[in-house]
Amino acid sequence: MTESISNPQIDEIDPNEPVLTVENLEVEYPIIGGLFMRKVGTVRAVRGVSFELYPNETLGIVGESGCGKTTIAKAILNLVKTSGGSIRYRNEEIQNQLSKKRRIRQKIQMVFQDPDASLNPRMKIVDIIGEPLKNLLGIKDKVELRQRVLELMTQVSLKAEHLDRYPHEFSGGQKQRIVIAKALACNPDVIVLDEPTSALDVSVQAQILNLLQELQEKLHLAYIFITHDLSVIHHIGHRIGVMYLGKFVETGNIEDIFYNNQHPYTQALLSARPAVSKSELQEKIILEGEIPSPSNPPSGCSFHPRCQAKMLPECNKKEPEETALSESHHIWCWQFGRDEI
Amino acid sequence: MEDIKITNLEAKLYRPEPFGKQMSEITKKYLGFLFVPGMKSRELERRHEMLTRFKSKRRFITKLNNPLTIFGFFIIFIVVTWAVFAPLITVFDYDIEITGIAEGITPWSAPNYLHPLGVSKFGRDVLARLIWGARSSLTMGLFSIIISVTLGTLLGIFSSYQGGIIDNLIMRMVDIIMAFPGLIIVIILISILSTSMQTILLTYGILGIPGYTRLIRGTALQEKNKTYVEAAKVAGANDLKIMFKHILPNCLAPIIVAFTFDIGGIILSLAGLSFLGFSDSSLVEWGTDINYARNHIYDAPWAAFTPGFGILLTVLAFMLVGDGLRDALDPRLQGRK
Amino acid sequence: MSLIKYTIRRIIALIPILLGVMFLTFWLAQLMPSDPWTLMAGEHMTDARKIYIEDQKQKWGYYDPILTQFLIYMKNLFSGDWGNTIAVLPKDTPVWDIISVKFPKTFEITILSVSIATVVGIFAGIFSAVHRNQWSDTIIRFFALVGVAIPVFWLGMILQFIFAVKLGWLDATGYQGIQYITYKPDITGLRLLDSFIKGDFDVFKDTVLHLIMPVFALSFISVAGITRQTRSSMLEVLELDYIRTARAKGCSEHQVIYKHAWRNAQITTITIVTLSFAGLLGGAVLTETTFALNGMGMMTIDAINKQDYFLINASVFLMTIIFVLANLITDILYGVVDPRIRY
Amino acid sequence: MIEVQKNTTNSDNSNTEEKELLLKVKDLKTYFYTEEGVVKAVDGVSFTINKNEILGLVGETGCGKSVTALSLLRLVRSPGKIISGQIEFEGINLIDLPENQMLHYRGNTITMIFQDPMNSLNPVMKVGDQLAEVYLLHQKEYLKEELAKARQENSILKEKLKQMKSDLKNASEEGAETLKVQINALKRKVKGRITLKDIAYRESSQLLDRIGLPNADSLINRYPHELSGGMRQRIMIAMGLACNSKLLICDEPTTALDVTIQAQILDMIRELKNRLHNSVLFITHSLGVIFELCDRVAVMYSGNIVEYGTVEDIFENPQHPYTKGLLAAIPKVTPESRKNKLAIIKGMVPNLIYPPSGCRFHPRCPHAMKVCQEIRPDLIPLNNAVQVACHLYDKDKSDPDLYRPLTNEERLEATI
Repeated sequence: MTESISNPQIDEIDPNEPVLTVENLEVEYPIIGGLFMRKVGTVRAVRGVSFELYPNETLGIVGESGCGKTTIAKAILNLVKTSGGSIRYRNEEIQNQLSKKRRIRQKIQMVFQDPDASLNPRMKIVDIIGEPLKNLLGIKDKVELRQRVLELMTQVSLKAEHLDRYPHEFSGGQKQRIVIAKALACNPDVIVLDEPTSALDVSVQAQILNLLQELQEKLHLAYIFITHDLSVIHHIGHRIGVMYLGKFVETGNIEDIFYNNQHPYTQALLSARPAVSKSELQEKIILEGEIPSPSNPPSGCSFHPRCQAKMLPECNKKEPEETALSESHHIWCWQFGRDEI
Repeated sequence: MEDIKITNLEAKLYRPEPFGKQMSEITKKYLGFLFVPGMKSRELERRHEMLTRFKSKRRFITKLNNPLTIFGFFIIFIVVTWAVFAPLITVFDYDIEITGIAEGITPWSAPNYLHPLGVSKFGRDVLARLIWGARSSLTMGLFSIIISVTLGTLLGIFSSYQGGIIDNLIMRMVDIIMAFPGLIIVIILISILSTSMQTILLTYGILGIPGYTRLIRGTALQEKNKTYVEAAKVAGANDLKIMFKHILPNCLAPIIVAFTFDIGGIILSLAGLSFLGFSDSSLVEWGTDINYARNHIYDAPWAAFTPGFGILLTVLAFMLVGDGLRDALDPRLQGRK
Repeated sequence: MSLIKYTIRRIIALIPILLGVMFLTFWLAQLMPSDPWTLMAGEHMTDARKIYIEDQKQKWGYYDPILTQFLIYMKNLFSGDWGNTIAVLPKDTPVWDIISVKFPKTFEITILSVSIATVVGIFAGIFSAVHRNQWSDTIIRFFALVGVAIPVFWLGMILQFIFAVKLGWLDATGYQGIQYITYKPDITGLRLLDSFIKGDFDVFKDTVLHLIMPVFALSFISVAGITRQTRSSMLEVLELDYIRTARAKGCSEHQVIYKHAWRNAQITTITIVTLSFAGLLGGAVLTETTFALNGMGMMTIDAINKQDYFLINASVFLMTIIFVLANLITDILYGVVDPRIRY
Repeated sequence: MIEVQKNTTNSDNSNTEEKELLLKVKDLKTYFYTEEGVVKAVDGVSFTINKNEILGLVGETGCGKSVTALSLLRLVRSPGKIISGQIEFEGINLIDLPENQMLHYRGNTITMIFQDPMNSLNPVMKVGDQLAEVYLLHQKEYLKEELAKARQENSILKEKLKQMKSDLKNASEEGAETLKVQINALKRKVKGRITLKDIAYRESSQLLDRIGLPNADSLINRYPHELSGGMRQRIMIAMGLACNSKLLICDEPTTALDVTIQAQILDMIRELKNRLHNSVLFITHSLGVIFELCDRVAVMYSGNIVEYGTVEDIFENPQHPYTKGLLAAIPKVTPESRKNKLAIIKGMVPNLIYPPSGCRFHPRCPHAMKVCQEIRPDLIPLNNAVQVACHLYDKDKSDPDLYRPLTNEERLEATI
C-alpha cells in the first residue's frame, strides 16, 4: 500500500531542469451577492502568471496585500481551485490534482504566514510534525515516527524535550521552526514559504532566515518565497517577481530588481521601504490612492491610476505585454513595450 | 543557532519519561533552590519553564475554582450519588413507591419521623420519591442528550465541511425543526407514539439534534477556515482526518458547555412534560409528583415543594457547572479574569 | 436601500421554513391515532349529521392523497377557513373564533412579561458586566441561573402558596374575580387595555391583581436569559479595540458603556428578546396550566388530548408563524443596528 | 508626484537643549496581576518628550511599549495597574489626577492612535458621528459659539427668504424668474433647525478637508467597514488631531498597512507635525520607520529602556549590545549585505513574569558579565545626548570578580 519513501527518479537533481513550472496560471473567486445570494461576478485573483523554479534557488514573489501572491501559493498546493493555465512538477501536470498524487504531495510543501494559526492547538508537536510522515510516507510504527520527528526537530534546532508539548508553549520563532520541520518531513524539493517571517520580530526573523538558507544549502531545496518585505527578499532571494493586482509587473534577478529597476511600481515599492541607515536613504515616491479592488480592476494597465510616470495613450486601454529588457529582466509596462509594436 | 544540540545517542534513546520520574523531576526543579544556596534566580527561570508546561491545565482548573461552580459540582455529586445508590439510601423500595405504601398511612400527611418530608398520594413517602426521582431524571436527561450531541456533532461537522448543497439541505431541515414550538411538538409526538420512557427519551434526543448541528456548524465553519486545516491538507490528511482529527477537537469546548447546560434544560422540560401529565406512569418522576400534588397545596404543600426543589437544585447545578466551564473554556475570555 | 433588499432576502429565506413546518404539522396531525371524522361522528348520528360529515370530508379532501389534502388545507387556510372544532367545546365552531378569543389572553401576559423582563434584564446584564467578578455580579449571575433553572410551574405554585394560601392577598387562579366573569374585552381583546380605555377601573384593578403572579413568574424566567445574554455580550464588546478608542477619546465610563458598548451588545440581546417573546407566546402552556388561565397553551393541550385535528393544526401554525416572524424581526433589527450585516 | 523627502526630521537635532519640555515620565512601573503571576510589563521606564519633536519608542513584541503608551493616558485596564512613577505633562502629574480631570486630557491635549484601524473604529457608528463625538466632548464651548453664529446667519437667511417670497408676489414677470432661481438657491442653504450635532459634523468635515482627505462630505456619512485600511487610519489620525492636541501617541499605526500606504501615512504624520508643531510619541517595532520619522528614539527591551538618544547617534553608532544586535539583524538593501549571513541575537525574549535577574538582556548578550547577572544597570549618559543602560559602560570596573565574562556553564544555565 505505502509508496516507497525515496523515488530514484525524483531524487535525482538536474540543476538546469525546472522543478516546478507554472504557466499562465489563472485563479478566480466567485462574488456572491444579489437577492438570491447567487454568483454575481468573479474576482480574478491571479491573472496569467508564469514562472519556472529551479532546484537550489529562491524565487521571491513580492507585492502588497491583495495582489494575489498567497493565492499563487495556494493554487500550487491545491488549496484553491485554479481556472486556467498549468502547473507542472518535473513535466507532470499537477494542477488541481495534487491531493490525489501522494508521491508529488510529499515533494511540494508549504510554510504559512502565521505560525500560531498553522499549528493545531490540540495536537502535540510530535503528532504535528509526524502528520506528513504518517499520511504521506505511511509510517505507522510509533517508535520510528518519534525517531524521525526527533531528527527533523534537531535539524531546526528544537530540543528533544519539546516533543510532547503543545504549540501554545512555544514562542513565535519556535513555532515557525516546528512548521518548517513539518514541511521538511518528506524530503521535499519545493517549499512554498508564504510570508514566513512577517509575523515575527526582527531578531527572530534573522534566525529563521539563516535557518532557511542553511537548509537550502544542505538539502538543495527550491523555495518560492512570498513576502511584502523587500529587504528580506533582497537577502535571501535569487530571482524576484513583483506583483500588482494578480499579475507580474516586473521580474528579474536581484541585480535587475534592486539596482536596475524600471517599472514605476517597483520603484515606488522600493522607495517606500523604510531605510535603517543613511546609505540606504533615497527619495521617497509617495503613491497616491489605494490598491484597487481585484473584483473591479482598472482598465488597461492596472497600475495606471496610481502610476507617476508619463501616461501613454495605451496605458488605460490595453493590458501591457511582456517585454524582455535582458535575458533575466522582464517587464510589463507600455513605456518599454511600445517601441517594438 | 541554539546552544544545545542533541547527540544522536540521546535522540535514539529518547522516550517519554514515566510519570513518576517526571514528578520527581518537577519537585527537584521546583524546590531545588531551597537546598542549593545562591541558585534562586536561575531556579526561578526553570520553575517558570515547568509552569508554562502545565499552564494550560492549571489555568483551566483555577478558572473553575469559583464558589458558584464548586457549589454546582457539589450538588451534582449529591444527586448522582442519590441516583446510583438510591436503594441503599432509602428504605422504601421502588415498587412500593409506585404502588403506594401499605395501609395505615394517611395520604397527604405531614412530615413525621418515619417520613421526614411528609407523605403524598396513596401514602407514598416524599423523601423516597425525591431520591428515586433523581435516577429517572438523570437517566432520561443524559441519554437523550447523548443522542442529540453525537448525531448533532456528526451532522454539524459534516455539513460545515462539505458546504454547498448538502450543507444547505441540512441547514434548512434544522431550521424547520427548530421553528416548531418545542413542548407542543413533543406532546403531539408522544400522543402519536406512546408515553413510554423510551419514546420520550428518543423524542427529546432527536429534537435536540438540530440545536447541536447549528452550534457545531458555526464553530466548525470558523475552524475550517483556519490555517492549520490548510496545513493538514498540505501534510496529506484526507477529509475524514481533517474533520475528525483536526476540526472536531477544536470544536469540543462549546459542545462540552452546551452539553452541561442542556442536561439541565432537558431535565427541566421533562419535568414540565410530566407536570402536564404526559409521562411514563411506571416511573417515579419529580414532575409527575408535582402534578399529583398540585391540587393539594392547601393541605399538603410539602408534597409539591420537595420534588420542585429537587428539580431546581439539579438543574441549577448543571447550569452552574456549565457556566463555569464556559468561562474556563471560552477562548474569547481567555487570559483575563 | 440595501436594508430593503436585505429584508426581502430574509423574507424569501423564511418561506420554505414556514412551508416545511406547515407540512410536517399537517402530517403529524394526520398520524394521530384517532380519525377526526370518526370523532366527529359520535355515537348516535342523525342523517343530517351524516351529510354534514360527508360534506366536510369532501371539503377537506379526505379521499385524496396527503399532498392534495395539504394543498386543499392551505387553500382554505388562506381563504380564512381554518376548519371547525371537533371535540373541543363548543363543538363545530370555527377554529378561528376560538383562537381569536384565546390568543389575546396569552398575548397580554406575554407582552407584559417580556417588556418587564427586557428592561430589567438589560440593566441587570449591563450592571453585572460592568461589575465583573464583584459580589454584586456573582449575585446577579446566581439569580439569573436560578431563573433559567427554576421550573416555572413550581415557581407559580410557590407564589400561589405564599400570596393566595398564606397571605390571602391574591386569587390563586383565573383571569378575573368571580364578579367580573361576564366582562367582555371587546375592543382589542386585551383585558387591561380595554378596561382602561373604557374607564372600568374596577375591572382594570382586578385584572392587574390577577395577572401579577403569572406575569411575575414568566418574566422571572425571561429576565434570566436576557440578563445572561446581555452580560456576556457586554463583556465581549467591552474588550474590543474601539472601546479603548472611545476611552482614549475622553469618553467617561458612562458614555463608554451606554454610547459605545451597549449599541454593539444590543445585537445579541435583540435575538434573545424576540425569541423569548415568540417562545412565551407559544409555550406559556405551563404557566397557563398552573394559574388556570385559559389561553392558547391550555387550549392546545386540550386540543391534543381530545385529538382535535383542526385546532391542533391551527394553533401550531400560528405559533410557528409567530416564531418565524420573530426571527424575521430579529434579522431586520440586526440590519438596522449593525450596518456591516446588510452588505 | 515625486516628493523629495523632507529631511527636517534629522536636521534640527543639534539644539535639543533649547527645546521646551512637554512630558516627563519618571520610573514608570505598570504591572499586570494575572493568575500565572505578576507580569512586569513596564518596569521603571523614564523618558521625556519635548515640544515639537517626534520621539520613537522601539522594541520587539512584548517589550512593554504599548503598555507604556496606555499608561500615559491611564488607560491600562484591569488586571493591569500603574504601580509607581510620575507622568508629568506640562508640570502636572497625571498619575495623581482624579478620573474626571483625566477625561479632559484624553482625546483633547493628549490623543492616541491605535494599531489596528479595522477594529479601532466603532463599526456601528458613522465616521462623522465618531469624529463629532470628539468635538462634543472637548469643545462644547466653541461649538456653542459657532451654533449661535450659525443660527443667527440662518435666521437672517430665513428673513431674506421671506422677503424674497413676498417680493415674488408683486414682482414683474421677468423679475419673478430670476427671483425664483434665487429663492431655490437660498432654500438649499436655509436649514430648518441647526443643532449642536450639525455644527460638530460641519467641523468634522472641515477637519477631514484640512488634513487632505478627498470627499470629506461623503466620507463622514459612511461606516468604517466601507473604508479601506489606510483611510480608516487617516480618520483615526484626524480624530487625534481634532482638538489640536499637544501630544499625539501613535501605537504602531502603520503595522497593519501595506508599504505604500505606510509611506502615505508616515508622510501625513510628518507633514501635520510640521504644520501644527505638536509632539508625537511614535511606537513601533520597525527600526526603519523610526529612522525615517523620529528625532529621538528610546529602545525598549523587556520592560526597560536600554538605550535612549537622538536617532542619528543611535543608528550610526549604537552602544547597547541589544541595539547593536537588532540593527545587525535587519537585512539591508546594499550589494555587499547579501554576501554575509544575518547577525542574530541568540535565545528569545524573556518571560515578563520571571524576568532574568540583573540586566534582563544578559542571557542573550554576547558580552554578559557576572555583574550583569546581579545588578540591574541604570541609564547612564554617554557622550552628551545618548544614554545607555549597560554595564559595559560602567566607569568603575575595578572588581575583577564582578566584571569577568560569564563562563559557558553559567551562560547555559541562563538560557534555559
